[in-house]
Amino acid sequence: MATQSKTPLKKDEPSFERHGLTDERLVAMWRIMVTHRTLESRGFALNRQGKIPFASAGEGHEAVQAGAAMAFERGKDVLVPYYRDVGLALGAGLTPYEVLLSLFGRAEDHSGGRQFPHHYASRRLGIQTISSVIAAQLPHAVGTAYAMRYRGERERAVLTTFGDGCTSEGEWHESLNFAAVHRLPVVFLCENNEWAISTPLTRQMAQPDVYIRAAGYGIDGAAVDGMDPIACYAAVKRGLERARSGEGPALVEAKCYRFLSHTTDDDDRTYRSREEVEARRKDDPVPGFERTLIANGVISAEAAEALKRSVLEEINAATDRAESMPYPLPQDLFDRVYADGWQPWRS
Amino acid sequence: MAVSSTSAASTLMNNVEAVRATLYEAMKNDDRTVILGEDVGARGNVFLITKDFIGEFGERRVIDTPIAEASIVGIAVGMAMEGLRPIAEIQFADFIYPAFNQIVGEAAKIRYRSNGEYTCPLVIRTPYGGGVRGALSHSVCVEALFYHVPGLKIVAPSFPADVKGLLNAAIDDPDPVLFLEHKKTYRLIKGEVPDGHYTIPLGKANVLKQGTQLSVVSYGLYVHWALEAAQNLEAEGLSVEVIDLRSIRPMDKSAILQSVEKTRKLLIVHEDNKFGGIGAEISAMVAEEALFHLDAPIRRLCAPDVPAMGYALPLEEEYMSSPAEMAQAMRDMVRF
Amino acid sequence: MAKTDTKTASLDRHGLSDDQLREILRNMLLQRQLDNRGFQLNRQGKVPFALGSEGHEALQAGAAMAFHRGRDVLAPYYRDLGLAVGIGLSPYEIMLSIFARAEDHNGGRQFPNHYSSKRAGLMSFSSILAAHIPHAVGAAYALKYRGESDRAVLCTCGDGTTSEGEWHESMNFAAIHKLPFVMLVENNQWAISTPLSKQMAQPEIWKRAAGYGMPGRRFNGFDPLETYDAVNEAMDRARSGGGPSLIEGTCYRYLAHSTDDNDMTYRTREEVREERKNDPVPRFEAILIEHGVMSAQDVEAMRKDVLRETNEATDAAEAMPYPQAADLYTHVYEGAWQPWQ
Amino acid sequence: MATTITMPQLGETVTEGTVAQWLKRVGDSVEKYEAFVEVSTDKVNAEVPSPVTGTIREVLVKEGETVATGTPIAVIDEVGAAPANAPSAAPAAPAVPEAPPASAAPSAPPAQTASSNGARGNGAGAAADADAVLRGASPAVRRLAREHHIDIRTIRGSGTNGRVTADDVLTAARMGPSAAVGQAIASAASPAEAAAAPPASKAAPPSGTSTYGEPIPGTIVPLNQARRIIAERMVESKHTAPHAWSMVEIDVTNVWKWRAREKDRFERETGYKLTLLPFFMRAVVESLAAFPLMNARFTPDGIYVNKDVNLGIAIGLATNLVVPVIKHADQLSIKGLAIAGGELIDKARRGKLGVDDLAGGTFTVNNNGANGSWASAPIINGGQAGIVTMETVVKKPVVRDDDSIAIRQMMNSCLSLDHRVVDGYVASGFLADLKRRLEKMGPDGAL
Repeated sequence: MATQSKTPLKKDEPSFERHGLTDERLVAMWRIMVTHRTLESRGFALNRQGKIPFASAGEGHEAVQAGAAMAFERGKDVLVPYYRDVGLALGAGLTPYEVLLSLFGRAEDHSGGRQFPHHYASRRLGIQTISSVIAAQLPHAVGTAYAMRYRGERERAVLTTFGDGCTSEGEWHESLNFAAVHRLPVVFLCENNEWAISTPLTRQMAQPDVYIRAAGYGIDGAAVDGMDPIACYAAVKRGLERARSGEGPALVEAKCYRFLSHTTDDDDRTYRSREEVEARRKDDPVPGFERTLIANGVISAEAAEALKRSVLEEINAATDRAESMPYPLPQDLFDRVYADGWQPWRS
Repeated sequence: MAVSSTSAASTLMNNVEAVRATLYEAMKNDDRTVILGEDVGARGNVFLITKDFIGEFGERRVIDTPIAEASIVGIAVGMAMEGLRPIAEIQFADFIYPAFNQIVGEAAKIRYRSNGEYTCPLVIRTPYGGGVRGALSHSVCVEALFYHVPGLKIVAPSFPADVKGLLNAAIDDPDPVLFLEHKKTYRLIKGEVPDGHYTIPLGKANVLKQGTQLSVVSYGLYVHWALEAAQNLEAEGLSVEVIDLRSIRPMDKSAILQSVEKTRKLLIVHEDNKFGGIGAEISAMVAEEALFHLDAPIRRLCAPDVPAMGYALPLEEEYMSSPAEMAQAMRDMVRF
Repeated sequence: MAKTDTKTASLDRHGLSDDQLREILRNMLLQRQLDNRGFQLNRQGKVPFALGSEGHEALQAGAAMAFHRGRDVLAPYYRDLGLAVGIGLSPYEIMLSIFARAEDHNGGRQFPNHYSSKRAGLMSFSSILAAHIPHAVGAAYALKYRGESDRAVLCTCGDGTTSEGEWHESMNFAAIHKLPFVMLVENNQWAISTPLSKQMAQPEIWKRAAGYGMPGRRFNGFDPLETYDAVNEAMDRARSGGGPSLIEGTCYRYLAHSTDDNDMTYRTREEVREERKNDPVPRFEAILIEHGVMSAQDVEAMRKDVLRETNEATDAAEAMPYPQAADLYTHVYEGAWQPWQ
Repeated sequence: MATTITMPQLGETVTEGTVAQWLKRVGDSVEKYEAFVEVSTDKVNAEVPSPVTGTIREVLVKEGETVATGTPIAVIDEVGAAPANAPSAAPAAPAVPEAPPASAAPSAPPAQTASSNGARGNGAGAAADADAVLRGASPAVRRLAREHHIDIRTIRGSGTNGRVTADDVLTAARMGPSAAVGQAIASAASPAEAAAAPPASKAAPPSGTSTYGEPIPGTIVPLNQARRIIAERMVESKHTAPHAWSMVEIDVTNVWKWRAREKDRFERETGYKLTLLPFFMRAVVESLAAFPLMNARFTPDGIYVNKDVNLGIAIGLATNLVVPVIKHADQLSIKGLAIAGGELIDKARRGKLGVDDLAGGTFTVNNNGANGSWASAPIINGGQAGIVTMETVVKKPVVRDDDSIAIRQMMNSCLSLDHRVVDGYVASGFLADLKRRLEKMGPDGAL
């Protein structure tokens, strides 16, 4: 029952099968990657400047997230991400300014400055609120998919993401199994970056491929090169289309790599070598895809430079603006515990 | 008690039938309502509460889940966030622990962490409590594990009419509600239940019996036993007031204080064990708010501080209180 | 659901002696008799609750034969009466559990069939599905950690339990650490009222083994000898450092889930009657007679002896005292237990 | 022997069962473990196997009938019962195995010791808490005492081990002066009964509430013994002694000054407060000497004039009143009267009054002034000729003999007399004498 659509994992040259993507969309996809990358380093920079207490990092995830985002249909699909999905959030419509509001924990932030950075939520964009608890979002994604199916909203599907470490959680298993039993419209996208904070994949599971577990649940499973945005786009698109057409859930595994430490609070030198990281930097998707686009005449070198500059300017402006915004007020602490006031005692 | 009752007529039922009738009404009236849990389908739940539901409402709305409590609640949370009105069932409260994170860490925080952008109108029903030879894994009280949690509401009715009114209120409620049903009262307790739709607001206690010499606060099965004990004490000329909390969070502070300020003595009776139990919060609240009305130390008659009641009858009996034990505690308090 | 042709049943003894074959049959007969006794005592109002394992006899008797007493560890679930008896618990001990007497291993605290016996190497477990599997994996880790290479952990569960997160977490951990652990799934098609089709989207649990990177095997749980072979192979691999296995034995739950359950509310008499045709007990009797391991009279005598033993165990256990109220307070912690110090 | 079969509890929460079908009829024989009846509940349908081998003697429940678990449904005559089966022969409570002798133990001492080790937070546990608390008054008692200006130590508790309850405080606050006289009657009329009264009131009704506690509308407040005696004596005195009443206004300005000058030193020296009472008592005993018929009592044989002057003082307590008596009051100075009175009042408040303290009164003084009363009509202590009160002291403009107007401290004094003993002539003479004596006292002199 489980069909493994194995996309060849080419490490030398990113593939250039467009999968129907126009030049504009290819450039838009790359812009997401550049914006993602710039915001990542901005988060770290602000932390090192002592301006924000914390930032998590998604460098190395740009390709998979930009690709998945292109397959995500804004206004229809629902995204249930995890905390490393800056690129996906941007691709789903979140602005750099909103990302920075989250980093600065300002009152204007979607969570009113309550949540950790990168824990976005936007009803408008269909991005569901998440916690930092690994795998806790997966049952929500499945429940959401059930609601769509229940209401017969055929054109909608749920895209949910997680890291390789998440696959060891009981809720991961329970969620895939339930989604499989009910053939729900949900795509489980594993951003396998080989590291769960300091735990390497080899200590996470006894065999290296997440996607082959799909067979045990009787659902579609596929692995793709997570450094190739087009391949990721194709795999996620296929999954979402199958889901929308009632063929049930899919498990897509994108093999990428986490270039930075887990967060600004983490120092990866304590558990992995510089050599390993440098070796993997060769596959860095951001310059890689830039080369591909230029090589294939999708964009000129000059236009690429201009795009990068404009992104930087946009983010600089967004940073200043977000930083100038006020914090939430102390009394905001008491808002929205319940719909009707928060006191446990009734009189 | 019955708010917005649309009918004067009533029907005699036990608590199982009251839950069943209310769920049925909810399923009938709102197709956003779905029920999910272990064996809620063909079996109609292990207590037959959802008997025949699957036939009438279909498998899409009456979902037999795999045995995976974390995802039963977690999936219901997702449904609620996306506009359904799920009623999740944990087959026995004893099985709720795998779902602890989904209830405490997720459901109770959805509204808060999204700053109101997402909400989680969800009911989690679960049978709890002992006196049914349920041993270590079919008789626990879990309320104290959850009543510490802001964002969550907890209801524990004791009478069929309250079951209906409060379950309706819980289903209408915009926030997650943990709805506790005492197994022992399921078929033991029968009562008239008003026909038609009505709700009882969460956080309103019910003074079951007026009295002047002692206030007894309880909930669940023990409400019935405390009432029986208090009524028997009338013959001894003792006047004991009995309050059924009905909901544990929010809790009816004024009902408790009014009673205590009248009787000047407070006895809290609950089946859950004493240390860190609901009674601890009530004691603290009364000490804070009404210390200078107290004419005797507050007393809690609760289960001993052991992990659970044993399966063998003597172990269960020793763990549980009895109406006689309650009566003696009441005598001691009144005469103090 | 294992279909087997009773007529031309072959006898692949997998190296088992006649005595061992007879022991397997006796275990099967004993399990069925004790099972029925539990239900009977409940219907007589003498015990509040009993669980049935009819249909699991072959699987459990065969698995028990592969268990090395005094060395291996068993982490069973509540439907493993036959396994418990097979690894050395006496019918009397079973009855003490059913009657919840003070002499019971758990001092009458636990539900019936929730055994525990250090002597037999049987780990204590609760009624919470899958909660015991991490424990079993932890035990296996301890065995490996101490380099006790001749020991392994046999852990059992039903098909429903495979949906629990703890099941997944445990399998994954056991695989990562190549632990001496055997996950034996007694797939009886029913989790109380939930059929396998609502438990998982594809019906073969053993297929999940690949996802964890461990060997998997499926076998006919109505055939005690095939069961023995599968469990023995997996246990040997575990003991010899070959790591964990996921093996799935197919059988069927003939009785309701428990004395509290009425299975006619969710499955048909016809289905049960159909499955009864494959009842492993008469089937194995027939095989042993057919291949001259026992005569029909021998089997009859064995059945009588089993009934006698069961009756004696029942009366003896019933005559034992309950625990005392004071026992409620023991073994909460080591030493004093008051929360206030 | 016969075995009664009861409806088994087929399921954790099941409370009743329906006999679906009898598989055996009366007279049929049945094997142990052979099914003989089919029972259905809302949880399960099950065939019930016989606990014994025998024949069905009786069928107690008809098919289709629903009975509570534990209800006998059939009787089986057992044949050749094996001893081991004996325990199971008696009717079994549902879901409860027969308790063989040894298993009766759960209800035996170990259980008690276990549950009374405080673990339950009741029984001995709470008793221990109580002991600790009894050393002090409860928060409610403290609050009420503060609100009513009452010294808790002066109240006799009606609670466990004499604990002062909130009701006790409210009672003390509510005690009217007239009750004092009633109690005085109780005490003085018959020493034995009188002495019995206070202890009786100590032994409060089992409910622990004071008889004087907040009355619940529509309920009867039960009588305690003190109350009953007071009631009897009141009626008796009113019926047997025709009461007459008279009042004088007394200028106590000088006495007041005198007292004011002496009271600190007096308290320092004696430890007792110096009130107006001893001055008044001194004046009373002097007037009694001048009017001996006021120190007498009516008997069928004639009027007996007492030899001694034993002055009773009405003292109000929380739950009752007592009237201790100063013997030979006529032989005591103001200081002596102050000390003797102080001792008795102290004893009364500590509940230490003995029979002798309460016996032998010949005349009674009642200090109503403390409660702000301006005039009162006390009931005579049976067996005496009269009772005189001190009302409250108030400053008033007074026209002096020289027609000058001055602000003086004035006090009314009321007298009730037994008209069988004396007439108004004597009584008014007595009052006038009392007035003159008091007004002569002070502002200087030795106590």
